[in-house]
Amino acid sequence: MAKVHQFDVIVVGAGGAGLMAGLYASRGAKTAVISKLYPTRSHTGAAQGGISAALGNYEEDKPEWHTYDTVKGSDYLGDQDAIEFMCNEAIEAVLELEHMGLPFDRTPQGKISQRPFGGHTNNETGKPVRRAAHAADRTGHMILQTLYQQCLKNKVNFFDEYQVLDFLIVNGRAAGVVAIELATGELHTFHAKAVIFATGGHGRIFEVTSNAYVYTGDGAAILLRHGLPLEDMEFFQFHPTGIYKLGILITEGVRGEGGVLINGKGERFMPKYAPTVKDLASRDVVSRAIYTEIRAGNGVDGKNYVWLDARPETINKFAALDGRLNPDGTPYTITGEQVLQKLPDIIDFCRVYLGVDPITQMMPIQPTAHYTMGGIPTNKFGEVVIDDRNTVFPGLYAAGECACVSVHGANRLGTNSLLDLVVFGKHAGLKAAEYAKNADWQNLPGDADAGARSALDALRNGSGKENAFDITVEMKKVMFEDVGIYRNEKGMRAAIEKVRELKERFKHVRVADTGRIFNTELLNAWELGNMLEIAEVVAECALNRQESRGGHSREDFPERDDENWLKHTLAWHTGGKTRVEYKPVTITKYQPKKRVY
Amino acid sequence: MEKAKPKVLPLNKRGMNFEMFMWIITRLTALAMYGLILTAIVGALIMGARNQMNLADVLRWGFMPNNPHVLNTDVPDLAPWSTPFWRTVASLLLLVATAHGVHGLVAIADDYIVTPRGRRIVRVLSIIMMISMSLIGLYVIWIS
Amino acid sequence: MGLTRNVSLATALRYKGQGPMWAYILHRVGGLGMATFITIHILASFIGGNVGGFFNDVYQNWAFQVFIFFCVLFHAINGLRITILDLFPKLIPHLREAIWVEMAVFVPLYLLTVYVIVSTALGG
Amino acid sequence: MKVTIKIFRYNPEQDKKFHYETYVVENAHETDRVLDLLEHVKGYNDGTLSFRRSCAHGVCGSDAMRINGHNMLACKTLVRDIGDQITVEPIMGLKVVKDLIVDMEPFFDNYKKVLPWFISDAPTPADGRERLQSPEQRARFDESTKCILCAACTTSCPSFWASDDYLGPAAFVAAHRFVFDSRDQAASERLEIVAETNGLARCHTAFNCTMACPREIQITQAIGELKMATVTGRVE
Ligand SMILES: Cc1cc2nc3c(=O)[nH]c(=O)nc-3n(C[C@H](O)[C@H](O)[C@H](O)COP(=O)(O)OP(=O)(O)OC[C@H]3O[C@@H](n4cnc5c(N)ncnc54)[C@H](O)[C@@H]3O)c2cc1C
Ligand code: HEM
Ligand code: SF4
Ligand code: F3S
Ligand code: FES
Repeated sequence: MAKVHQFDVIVVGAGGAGLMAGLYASRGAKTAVISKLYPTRSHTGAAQGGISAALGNYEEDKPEWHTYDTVKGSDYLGDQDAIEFMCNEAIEAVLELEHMGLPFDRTPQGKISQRPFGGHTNNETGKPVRRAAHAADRTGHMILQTLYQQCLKNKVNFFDEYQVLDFLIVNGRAAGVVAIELATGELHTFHAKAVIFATGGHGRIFEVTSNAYVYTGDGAAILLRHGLPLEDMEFFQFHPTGIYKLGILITEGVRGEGGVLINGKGERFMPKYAPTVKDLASRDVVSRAIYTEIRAGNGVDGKNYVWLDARPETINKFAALDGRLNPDGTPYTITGEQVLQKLPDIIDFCRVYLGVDPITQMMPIQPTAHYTMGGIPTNKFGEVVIDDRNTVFPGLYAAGECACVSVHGANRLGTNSLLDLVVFGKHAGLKAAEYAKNADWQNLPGDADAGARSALDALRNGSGKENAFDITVEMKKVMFEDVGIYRNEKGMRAAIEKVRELKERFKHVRVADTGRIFNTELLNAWELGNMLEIAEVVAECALNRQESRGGHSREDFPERDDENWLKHTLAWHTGGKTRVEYKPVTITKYQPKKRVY
Repeated sequence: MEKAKPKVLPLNKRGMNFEMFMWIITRLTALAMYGLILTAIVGALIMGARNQMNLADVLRWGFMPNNPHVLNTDVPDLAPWSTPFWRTVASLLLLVATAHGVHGLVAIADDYIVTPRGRRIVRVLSIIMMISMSLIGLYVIWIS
Repeated sequence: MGLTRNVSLATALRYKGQGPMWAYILHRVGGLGMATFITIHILASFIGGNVGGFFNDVYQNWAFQVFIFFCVLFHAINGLRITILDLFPKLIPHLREAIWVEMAVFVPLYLLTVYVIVSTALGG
Repeated sequence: MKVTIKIFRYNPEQDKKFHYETYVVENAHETDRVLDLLEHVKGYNDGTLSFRRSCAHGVCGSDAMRINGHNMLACKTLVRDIGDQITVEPIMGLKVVKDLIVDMEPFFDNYKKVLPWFISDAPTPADGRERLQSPEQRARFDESTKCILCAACTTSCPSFWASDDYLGPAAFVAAHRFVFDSRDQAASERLEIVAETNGLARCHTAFNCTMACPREIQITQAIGELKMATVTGRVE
């Protein structure tokens, strides 16, 4: 018999969203945070750029501008009430982080320093505005550390290295989760009144990704299996500049400083695709351009990468050609030392992983799968909703990258994700604690952990004909190629076929490790099961949406189609079949118009 | 503006304890030993040891310019070494080096003996050792 | 469950620490060596007689001298380096360079010492 | 290229003692990370091989291990830099649970001892805005905010090998982060904790920590500053 624990609120995941939820929930209810990693290992720690809020510490800025930028960035698919809510809460959220001790960088006056970021503008002049509050180039790291520290201070209960395998529903309400303790292989049942999922994204279904190994979509897949829908799964953000093959992120800042993209023929190609802003076009546009070049055979050596050139002489040459000027009107030039000073981390990554010194050599880059816009549908209080009328599932909450509020719509603006974590993490925590105060305990069945147990047993008892590692590799490859940056019907149909075939083959997997202690092979196989499930839904939703919008670009439907497709997708996956329905987009102030930067 | 943090924490609020006190004492005694040893060697040279340089002798003068030590060396005239000044130099060096050395042994023991009981024993033993070594040394310096 | 902490002396010495780690080990050896020597020496000369005589013979042995001079020289020079860096933590990033400087002082001095000791021993 | 990788293996459910297993990875590339090789071995040679990993680019701190005798992150160490004969062992001084996985609890317990969270009784500014801090004050503790708690430092420290009661460099770095933050007011409580018998005095500047730190934090300097703070009381 598994061990049983009882908490009012259970938070699954200890990234920025989970910790924030845990912190707030624990103020009003007995709370535990369960995470398959030590909390400080969560992927929030990888975020570099910053967290947006209209603090106006350098120049005038307003939450309304932030709201409009986000709506526009989302290609009008974001729900405007939620976006407005988030952007209004942003200032308080960032200040609260500062009050918790987060070491933001400072302005000369001692205030929180802010930097410009793609898509964030002064709505009156159209010029970039400094909105991203930052702590060097490790803002996410500092948020993660600070929140974890606050949780320790407030004595939040942690179950570190416990992987949640199943969600328990009794009488149509959340009743807890089942998790495996990695160190012993024992199953634990967590009986709870409210459950908050904050398990992060699923970028690992793609071959080249900036995401962590643990981004396998566990939370989303678990709920999907229980007959709950996922929202907007076709929208996935590809960041244009990832290190070739490794996918490690190279920030937009490189191009901001004047770096340019060069194809295999040695030509600068962005002017073809974005004549005015060129290399500084938005993420989806640049990713598409790179991929078009590669498909046209203009990749370097016929391979699927191009160059990012940040050598001072190149920067200066093109800056002169473009007539780029400094603020004081003199021509823009840069030296090697200045590049080093402005981009230390990127240079470190390149030196470590490529053995390339960006000051004297070009960097091989290719678009990398970066951010999950879709996910578990919630309202702006983090409550999970399960249909087009936004019916709330009692006791179930979600926040962070695994959730879809939706504030990012079809394309997320940089720095809005960290904001999303703290704002909606907090509200999910508050709501869950409030709910737990009034809700009754649901009686757990005696065999609460049967589902988790049988899922693992299946992996232990497969015929052993198939190797899980092969399946993983094939899935990632087909998803990246056919459900990646450019999508078309033929490719996606083939991908769906392939994923279904892989799912069949997956049934024959048998893990070699029969042990209980840290059986990582078993859990990796279980995660593969989740990824296959998610991959299929992603591919089917993508095939279903016959338009191009934000991160979703169809070659066969290259235009945005507001008439037919200004709506969210809800996808259910039961009995091996995906069913799609739609949910209207909430539009308050801003009517959709063409998106030009 | 918020309350400024004190620039210097008061003595009882800065974590100063036996270990940290001895930590700084170890460094200060190290410097003191350098000073005393140089004094002793320079003194020996002034007092005519120039021609009888011998490595072992330098050590003897350096670390313990007491009578028996000097007796074993080729210094022409022993008398100057018996002055209170040189006896004091020798005594200081003795006390400083003993404190330094004995605490060094305690520091090493602290790495391996971690139970509070074990540590108490080590400290008691070290105090006994320090006092007895110092007394023996002083006896040798001043009496013989 | 689990294996012990897995740090035998052999494992510890296999760790690829560099100059600073070896300086730490040798400093400890030197300190211990001197402390043991001085303790025995004082006790022996206090007791005197046969025992004292025996230890005196040991001191005369050139191999012992090579060892104890190492302890003294290394500990003293390295100790000065430690003291300076500890009192001025801003210098600690240059710790490895400091060890090179220290070596530049220690090695010639010690080689000279060994030469003198050995040639005295051989020359009678 | 061909890479030979020798891995420390220990399965607590079968073995009394650890042993080493050697694998040959045929199609390795010189830009492969050691982590990639481990994944390869796990995927194709022996699925039971266990190790921790997550971010794969040196920012989460999961995969500190001894590679060719030196503590490093497997995801930040490339074949190109260490050659084609590779030995991988778990970090030292923590109990080995399975293969390359060690019991991290004592490490995190030590971290938690130094009150690693912001403490200040001063009311937040009346307008609800941020506490002010000059860029210089912020820069004072910048280095020590970089720590990812990977334990490479603590488990490379001879004092920690001697006994794991030693607080260890990572905990000192955490203390340093707050002691020198102009906004924090608990410097004396923290200094009292790090100065205890198993604390600062047991650091003998062996420097292994600084050289192992994948975030290139000047750990020994941070420790030195804490030591001097206990002696002089200066915490600026
Ligand atoms: C390289 C990179 C740079 C980025 N830069 C920025 C930026 O500059 N600005 C910005 O706003 N956003 C940025 N992002 C995006 C942002 O960092 C992430 O979207 C965000 O951190 C996700 O946080 P989270 O709390 O939802 O998930 P995570 O922080 O990943 O946490 C997931 C948690 O869930 C746990 N978990 C998962 N599955 C299970 C399970 N089955 N059982 C138990 N626990 C489980 C994990 O252990 C982990 O603790 C970046 C992302 C990347 C990859
Ligand atoms: C000029 C002479 C000397 C100098 C500069 C010196 C310096 C130092 C310093 C700085 C330390 C601290 C090391 C640390 O904490 O890491 C130390 C430790 C020590 N010293 Fe000395 N010392 C000198 C002479 C002596 C003598 C004469 C003895 C023997 C009696 C001695 C025995 C020790 C011991 C046993 C330690 C502890 C070693 C350890 O913790 O690893 N030292 N010395
Ligand atoms: S100080 Fe460096 S080595 Fe130590 S835990 Fe932190 S990041 Fe790792
Ligand atoms: S290795 Fe250890 S001894 Fe000090 S300098 Fe680092 S903590
Ligand atoms: S896997 Fe994250 S640090 Fe290596």
